[in-house]
Amino acid sequence: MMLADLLHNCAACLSEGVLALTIIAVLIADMLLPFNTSRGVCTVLGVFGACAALLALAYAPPVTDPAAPEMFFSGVFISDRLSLIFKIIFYLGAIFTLLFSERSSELSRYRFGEYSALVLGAVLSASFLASANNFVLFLLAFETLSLCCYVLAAYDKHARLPGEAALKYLLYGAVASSIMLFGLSYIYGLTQTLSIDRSMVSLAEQAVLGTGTLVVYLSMLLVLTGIGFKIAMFPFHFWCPDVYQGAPTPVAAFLSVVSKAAGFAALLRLAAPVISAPQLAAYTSPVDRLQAMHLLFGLAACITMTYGNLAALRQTNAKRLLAYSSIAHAGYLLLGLAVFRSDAVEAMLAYLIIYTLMNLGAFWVVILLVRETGSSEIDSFAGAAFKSPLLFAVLFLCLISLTGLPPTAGFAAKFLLFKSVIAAGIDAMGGGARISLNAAYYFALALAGVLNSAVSLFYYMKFARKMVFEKQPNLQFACTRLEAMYALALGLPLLLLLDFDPLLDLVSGVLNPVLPTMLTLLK
Amino acid sequence: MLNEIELLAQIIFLLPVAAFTVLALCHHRLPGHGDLTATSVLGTSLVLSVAVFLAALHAPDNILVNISFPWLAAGEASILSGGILVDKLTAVMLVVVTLVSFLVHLFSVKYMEGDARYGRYYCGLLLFTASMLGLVLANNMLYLFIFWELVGLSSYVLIGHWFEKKCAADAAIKAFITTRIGDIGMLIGILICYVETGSLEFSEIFAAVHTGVLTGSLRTLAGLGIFFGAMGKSAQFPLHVWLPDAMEGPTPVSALIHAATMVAAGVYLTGRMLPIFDSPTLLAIAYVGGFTALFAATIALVQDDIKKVLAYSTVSQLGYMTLALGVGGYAAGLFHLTTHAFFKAGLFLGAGAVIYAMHHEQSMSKYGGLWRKMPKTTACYLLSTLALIGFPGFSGFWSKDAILADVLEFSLERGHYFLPLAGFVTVMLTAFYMFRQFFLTFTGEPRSKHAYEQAHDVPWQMLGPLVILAILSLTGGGFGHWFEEMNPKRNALEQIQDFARAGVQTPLVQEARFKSAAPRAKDLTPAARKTERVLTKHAESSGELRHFAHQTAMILSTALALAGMALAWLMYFQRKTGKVAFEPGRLVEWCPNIHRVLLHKYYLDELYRTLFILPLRRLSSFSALFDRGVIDSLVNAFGYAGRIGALAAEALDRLVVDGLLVLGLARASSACGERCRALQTGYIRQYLLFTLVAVVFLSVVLVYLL
Amino acid sequence: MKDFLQLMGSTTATPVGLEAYLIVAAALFVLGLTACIARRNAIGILIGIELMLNAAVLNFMAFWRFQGSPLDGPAALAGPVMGIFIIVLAACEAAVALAVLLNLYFNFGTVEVDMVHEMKE
Amino acid sequence: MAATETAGWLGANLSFWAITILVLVSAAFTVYARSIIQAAYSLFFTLLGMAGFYVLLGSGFLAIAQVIIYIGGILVLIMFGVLLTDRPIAAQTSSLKWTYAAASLGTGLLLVNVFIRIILSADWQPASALGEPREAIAELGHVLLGSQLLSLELAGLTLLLCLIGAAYLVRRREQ
Amino acid sequence: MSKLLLSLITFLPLGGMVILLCIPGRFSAIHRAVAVVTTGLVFLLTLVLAARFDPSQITTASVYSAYDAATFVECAWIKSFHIYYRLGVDGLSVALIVLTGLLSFLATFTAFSITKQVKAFFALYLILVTGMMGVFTALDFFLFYVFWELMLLPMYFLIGIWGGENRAYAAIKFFIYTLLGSVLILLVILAYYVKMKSIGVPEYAFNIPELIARRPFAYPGGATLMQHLLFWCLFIGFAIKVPSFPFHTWLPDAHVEAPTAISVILAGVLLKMGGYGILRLNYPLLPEVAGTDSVMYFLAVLGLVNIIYGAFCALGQKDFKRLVAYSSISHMGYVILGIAVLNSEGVNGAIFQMFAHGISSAMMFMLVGVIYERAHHREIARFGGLGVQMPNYFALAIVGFFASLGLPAMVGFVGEVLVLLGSFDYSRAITACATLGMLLTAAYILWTMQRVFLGTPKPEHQGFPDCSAWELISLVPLAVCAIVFGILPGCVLEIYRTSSAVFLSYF
Repeated sequence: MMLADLLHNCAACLSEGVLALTIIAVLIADMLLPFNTSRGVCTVLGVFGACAALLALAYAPPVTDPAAPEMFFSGVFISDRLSLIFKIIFYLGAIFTLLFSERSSELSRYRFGEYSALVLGAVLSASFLASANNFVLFLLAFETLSLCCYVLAAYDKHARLPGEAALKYLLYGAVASSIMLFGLSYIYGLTQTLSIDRSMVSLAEQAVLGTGTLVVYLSMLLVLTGIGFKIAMFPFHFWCPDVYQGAPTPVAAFLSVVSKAAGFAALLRLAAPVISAPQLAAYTSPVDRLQAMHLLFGLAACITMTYGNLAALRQTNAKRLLAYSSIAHAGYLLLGLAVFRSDAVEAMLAYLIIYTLMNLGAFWVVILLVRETGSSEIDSFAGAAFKSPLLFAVLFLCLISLTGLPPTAGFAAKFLLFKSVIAAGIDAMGGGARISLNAAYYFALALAGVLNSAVSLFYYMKFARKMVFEKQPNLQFACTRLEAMYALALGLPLLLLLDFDPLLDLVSGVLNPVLPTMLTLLK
Repeated sequence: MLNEIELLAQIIFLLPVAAFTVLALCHHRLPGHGDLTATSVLGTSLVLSVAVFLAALHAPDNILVNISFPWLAAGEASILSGGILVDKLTAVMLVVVTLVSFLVHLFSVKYMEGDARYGRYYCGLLLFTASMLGLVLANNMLYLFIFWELVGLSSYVLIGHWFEKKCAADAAIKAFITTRIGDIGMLIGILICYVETGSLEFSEIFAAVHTGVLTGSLRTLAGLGIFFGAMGKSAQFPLHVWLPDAMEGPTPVSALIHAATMVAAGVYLTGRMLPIFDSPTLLAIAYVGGFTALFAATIALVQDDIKKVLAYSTVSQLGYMTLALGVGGYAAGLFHLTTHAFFKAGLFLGAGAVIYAMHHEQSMSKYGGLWRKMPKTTACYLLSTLALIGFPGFSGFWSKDAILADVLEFSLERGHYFLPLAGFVTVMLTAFYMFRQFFLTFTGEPRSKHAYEQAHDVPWQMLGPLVILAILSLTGGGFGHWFEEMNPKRNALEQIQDFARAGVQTPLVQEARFKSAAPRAKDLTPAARKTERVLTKHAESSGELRHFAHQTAMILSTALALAGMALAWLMYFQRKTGKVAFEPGRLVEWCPNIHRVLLHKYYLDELYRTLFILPLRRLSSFSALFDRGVIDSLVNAFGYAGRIGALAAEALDRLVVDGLLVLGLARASSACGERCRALQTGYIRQYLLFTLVAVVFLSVVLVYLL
Repeated sequence: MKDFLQLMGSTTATPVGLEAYLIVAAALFVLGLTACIARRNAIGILIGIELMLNAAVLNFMAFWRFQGSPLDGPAALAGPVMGIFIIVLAACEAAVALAVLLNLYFNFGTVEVDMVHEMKE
Repeated sequence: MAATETAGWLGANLSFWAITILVLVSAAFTVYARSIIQAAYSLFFTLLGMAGFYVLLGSGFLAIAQVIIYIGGILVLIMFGVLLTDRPIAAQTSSLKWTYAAASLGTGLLLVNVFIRIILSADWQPASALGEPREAIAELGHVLLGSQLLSLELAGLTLLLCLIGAAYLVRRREQ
Repeated sequence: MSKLLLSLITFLPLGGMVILLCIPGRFSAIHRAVAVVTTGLVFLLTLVLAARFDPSQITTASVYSAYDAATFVECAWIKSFHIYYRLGVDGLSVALIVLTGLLSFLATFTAFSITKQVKAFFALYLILVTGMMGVFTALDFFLFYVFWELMLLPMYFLIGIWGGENRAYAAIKFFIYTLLGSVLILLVILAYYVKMKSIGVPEYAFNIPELIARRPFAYPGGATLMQHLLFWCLFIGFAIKVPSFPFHTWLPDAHVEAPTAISVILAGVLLKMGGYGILRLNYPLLPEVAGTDSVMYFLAVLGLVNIIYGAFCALGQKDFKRLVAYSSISHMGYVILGIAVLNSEGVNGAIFQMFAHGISSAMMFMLVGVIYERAHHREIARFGGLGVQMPNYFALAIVGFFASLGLPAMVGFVGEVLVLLGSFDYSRAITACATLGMLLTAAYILWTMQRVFLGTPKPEHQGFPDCSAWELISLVPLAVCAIVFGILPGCVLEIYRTSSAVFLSYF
């Protein structure tokens, strides 16, 4: 491999390189600095690194043709719209996680070098996952992400609950990823390649043609186990509430945003070649031939969101509640895969971006509440709204956004997602007046989605209600201006993004004026 | 000339309205809370009404004014209009209403003096009068209905004037609700008319009846509906129950209600709408009237409260009027309405004077010998009583005789002998109970010494109206000719058609008549057609029949009235010895059951209570409970279903039937949420096991089922 | 049965085929899965995971040996490469797992997973 | 020629059978052994057997890596883990719970059945030539530093992070 | 100016809210003043709108001619989905906007008795006003939905923070119920978007006038299953707001717990949105379904059930406010009945009934609020004789109650009688039953009046003062409206008569 070639390739993963360097820098800084200073320095370094990585994305090779993304490192590394969006999500998640962690009471006793390194490492591996086009890299990235997260979950190592959370997370995760690995081995056997795009297209072809169907489905099932664990999809979600509750709150926020998004990145990495494959278009109506896929994801979506929402109804612990809420959101997102079309993928990406903002916002307020009240039980938050109206306003905004109500971006997200489901239904009717079975299926999915979002309102509002409708006179609550700024930084976009135009431009590959301007500024 | 009448009519109506508005807003700033304002306004209206009446008297046409103005565009084509109709009937009614109302206003100045809500009382009176004037001036059913309801509202306000008393408040509600029951029928009648004819104006409805647009069972239904409304207002059996209770209001109000406004409205409506009633309806009207007359008279026999007796007598007299209208005695019925207004107002105001004198004591068993203390009142009262029982020469005699003659004639022609029988029996009963009342009140020895000592004759504000009314009771029979002129033909059928012809002077209808020459009475029932044949056959003998009926009725009714008087004299007139010729107590002992039933007014109130009011209340509290309870039971059911996974069909049924009740779903989903949470045991190995089971399950499905 | 034996190479006529390795790997995988559920000791579960990882490597190797990676070119060496990385990952996983377990042992005094269930509904 | 080939097959088949028995029996023992330390010992044989399979499948390098890393590293780590976390012998109870064991055995058997069915039903496409061992260490090096360069780098980072994380977790004193 | 008018009406309250937020929390008098001035200005603007509005230019001639051209505003908002900021009014909206302006202005005075968190209250209140105005002005489906939901959020807090004992429950019940309805509406919006896109006119995907004109789901040969689905999704969404049996159970709770001012808005305006939605979207978008015989009959019966069931429930209530709440259900039944029969009397009547109910129910709730301020309970049985104690209050109550009862010459009568005229044409049986509702209404209204006002005064009510000046300010205008519009209903009806003719032309 020539040097120039190597450099060209390295440019593609510039942001990952920046992160790797940051990890080293953080570790060195932590080694050199005393405890008190190292905290701030590591955080700042980490945030800067993540910001730099975010900016470095602008240097990523531009996507000229979404249908044929550019490959690097002999086809192992892929750089396309999908990976770009996911990387933005990951880096944003990392930035806010680090900022939150520094303010969290649960992590104040510990050094931050390892923490920053692990967060950045997790993000780094997640971004490799989003770009992986080879099962080797895919597996490594997947596992590295998991391993970092296991340690992060146990980072509050002197407490009991984080230990328990880490144990459950680790055992469940290791078993799930082993199962996935076994499934990957079958996929390799079926398609004789480790290259993901070729492999998945070939697999889909086999599914469509009906050759080796059982193994095809079994391998998919096994792979889905591992990914399902990451995105907390029913029935692989069991770890989720316990881990969110036990882990330090910023880590839970990280898991709910970055780790879940990484799971979806993995899923979409596998699914995207199939969705956009020109080979499959040759078969008559491939969508119909992949019935099992639609059915599987549709059912999974329905069950997952319903389970998450129903189980959340009676939660009294804020972190557990958010855990179930994140399960439910995984369900909504899976609707996009039930549709299995490119507009649905775009909707999923938009949804994920917005979900990142709103979930981080909600977690941020919870982090502060936990810090001030010393408990994550919702009851202990009573009356907090009047102590800090701004924070409450942001929390409320995030909660209604999570519910999917206008005038917040959460509505735009659900709007786009349900739109893609309904579009699939209407297209299945083929311009006729009869509602075919397929169409009815999609309509039912959409209905399940909206009804679920109505149900979810109940527990989100339970959260808000406690804070605003009840009084607790001796509650002390103080947050600094900076902390309020974080909240605003997450809350305001939620209002602004109701106009989802820029978001849609971002995900659908039409570069909006902001990005080129940013690019020229940087270059 | 006509324009002037239109203007006059408007002024007659608007004067009380304006006075009402002024009084409602600032009666406490006016001298005497506006009593004299109200009275003088009514006086003016009276004068103007008399002017209209005189104009009508000399008018060649029946209809003087019939103008419409758009009020509300109901649909694209149909516009609900308001309008004024002045015909001879209206003219009479205007005079009656304004006269009685004026006298009542005058009377109240003294009677209500010192009342806590004196100004408000006058507001009520003015509203009452204004609504009644609006009612008689309306040229369409919608306006009639509007004022009809306003009459109801005013009666509610006035009957409940002393609302601190529970019985007064109850009576007010009873009056409103009972009449509203009738109003529903009326509304349905109106709806039928509107839907069938596209208009609510009387003239167009009558034209539609005439041209056969509104016909058959719909016409019957409309007629019955409208008459049902009249039954409510005019207190016809079985909707009469409110009227005696309405005595809880101030006595002048009773006078107003009984003489000129509320109850008259029903009879007026029946008279006004007569053309749309077909013969079955008319027969029903006649029977209702006849039965009510008899029925109420029997109750009146045993009442002790001076006003209650008068109340039942009103019901009975209204029965007469309805009976008359039912047999086609248009002129007789409305004539009786007028004369009755005079003498019944006189009686009530007289009773008011007595009550005033006796310091609001109403029980006749506490009265006695009052003529010595208040001779003028007694004289007036006697005159009115004589008028009521139909003593020859008095106004009531003429009108009642006209009714009885019509009924007799009807019956001679067509059977239905119950009707004249009821009429004549009631004559005797009326005479009996009225003189019973008179004797108990004014003659004999005072039974309550204390009250008697303090009794005194009444001041001029009260006496004046009494005198005027007494004079009218005596002379009111002179109007009879005028009513006869108003409808010269006496045969029921002819009369109806004649009225329709007179009423429909719009070009449209005339044109229609010329064009189609609709077969006469094409919508008549076979019975009516038969009658018609009989009538034409006996055309020459018809006059003879009438003459015979008239004579018979006159003689018979006079005899019966005298008999009734004599009976009352026997039983209630205390001679010097303080004894009566025939102790009424003996009669009671003789048939105690009948007495008890009469005393309890045939237990109708109790019956209604058990039949309607209690079930209604129970139903409503049940619905209220249902509304809260069903949700809870649903919730339980849902929870149960969620818990044991009850039969899917049942669950589906519940889902379909009640599933969208959020709370039910919420509790159910919460219960399901609990089930979901039960999986979350906290044991990592169980989590792994669940996952393994899921994977195995899916792969087994894959292998063995797909 | 005869087919099965033939498949497993018990007859001398044919060499041991792909399916034989696959079945062994599957058995190993299932055994590992079983261990994860049956063992109460967290380390036992860890051992089960190692078995599953080995089963996966065996699959990769068998597929590579019998089918190759024609689409990735002759030099792709999918089996050994995958195997090496899986072994590396297994090592990492074991290290982290043992650290977590030791931490757990400090806090709870046990690594019996059934004793650790403070968080539940 | 044919005879030697047959002999080669026979030898390969025999060694396959031997290793299979070794691996499965020791693995079963690993799963169902009463004490965890016995399970760990038994795992040694399984891992060794796996190395044998790798040799049979033509990758000596992987076999060596298996022995060095798995047996020499991971297994020893596990042993340490067992020893570090073991209670005194008296307090030690069976690490197996028979209900779970039975349940897992049942589902396990079912699952094996499923797997076998699926594997047999599949239409695998073995390459026509079962040739000589294709692996060469140099080639492997090329692959690792060529197409899989990124994976290799990431693996290094993974090791680093895991070591840092693990060290952090077991370090008892802060600062 | 006229182009700005609708935007001003809609967003002026939001501006007021911003000013309000800038004023420190301790100046509650200034907060009140700001709220009064803002809502007052909005009311004036609505009057300007009504004055400028010319109903005669509303025709069926073209897609947009059904809306007031002078105030029609359209500019792009979310371009990729062709979502526009599109405001426009027709007669129906104008009538309801004026009503909203009036009630939100008057309810501000009612809210003066609130002392807790005054700033927050009025800030949320002003957001609510914006939401309500937005719903009535929006002609873009997406924008409509945004306003529709925007209304919910402040409402939740207004009930939840300033409500009665059980406020949290009532607030969440209200919120979830209405959300459940609105998500169904969302599904329909999406379906229309997708369909318009697939038939090649995505630029009109959220354009309500175009959607009505184009009817993308229409196929020859009657209503399809798809249309039925869409229709019922919309209908349930709006019926929850109306509220119609069996989706009505949020209403009593919400009303009982809400503070008076909010009950006024809730009953006076929010319930109208259900009817408005049905008239603006549900029926015009899917006339094929609405005109189906069975659907018409079903909805007419549903209206009837509302009338009777609501009245029965009201009759059985022990709580004054709950009774008024159930009376709302009963009255709104006429709206459903009137719309269902699809003739001009019915539709005109239904709209008038909405207007009338806005006035009478608002007044009733204010009346209940007045007495609750003094007695701190609402148990009807514990009142009695208040007519003696508070004569002015009694007088106003008579107006309010009889207006609600549907007494002729009062505002409640016109709507009812028009609806009955319309429905009688459609089905005699249903109408005959509906007239029973009038009787029941009379029964519960009078019975309540008797228990509250009539009878001997009770000693515990001795100290009750008559209505205060603020209370009179809010009550008297409504009383005047109740009478004036009862006598001259034409001045309301003329505003929307052409619009309802346009509405009927869709069928």
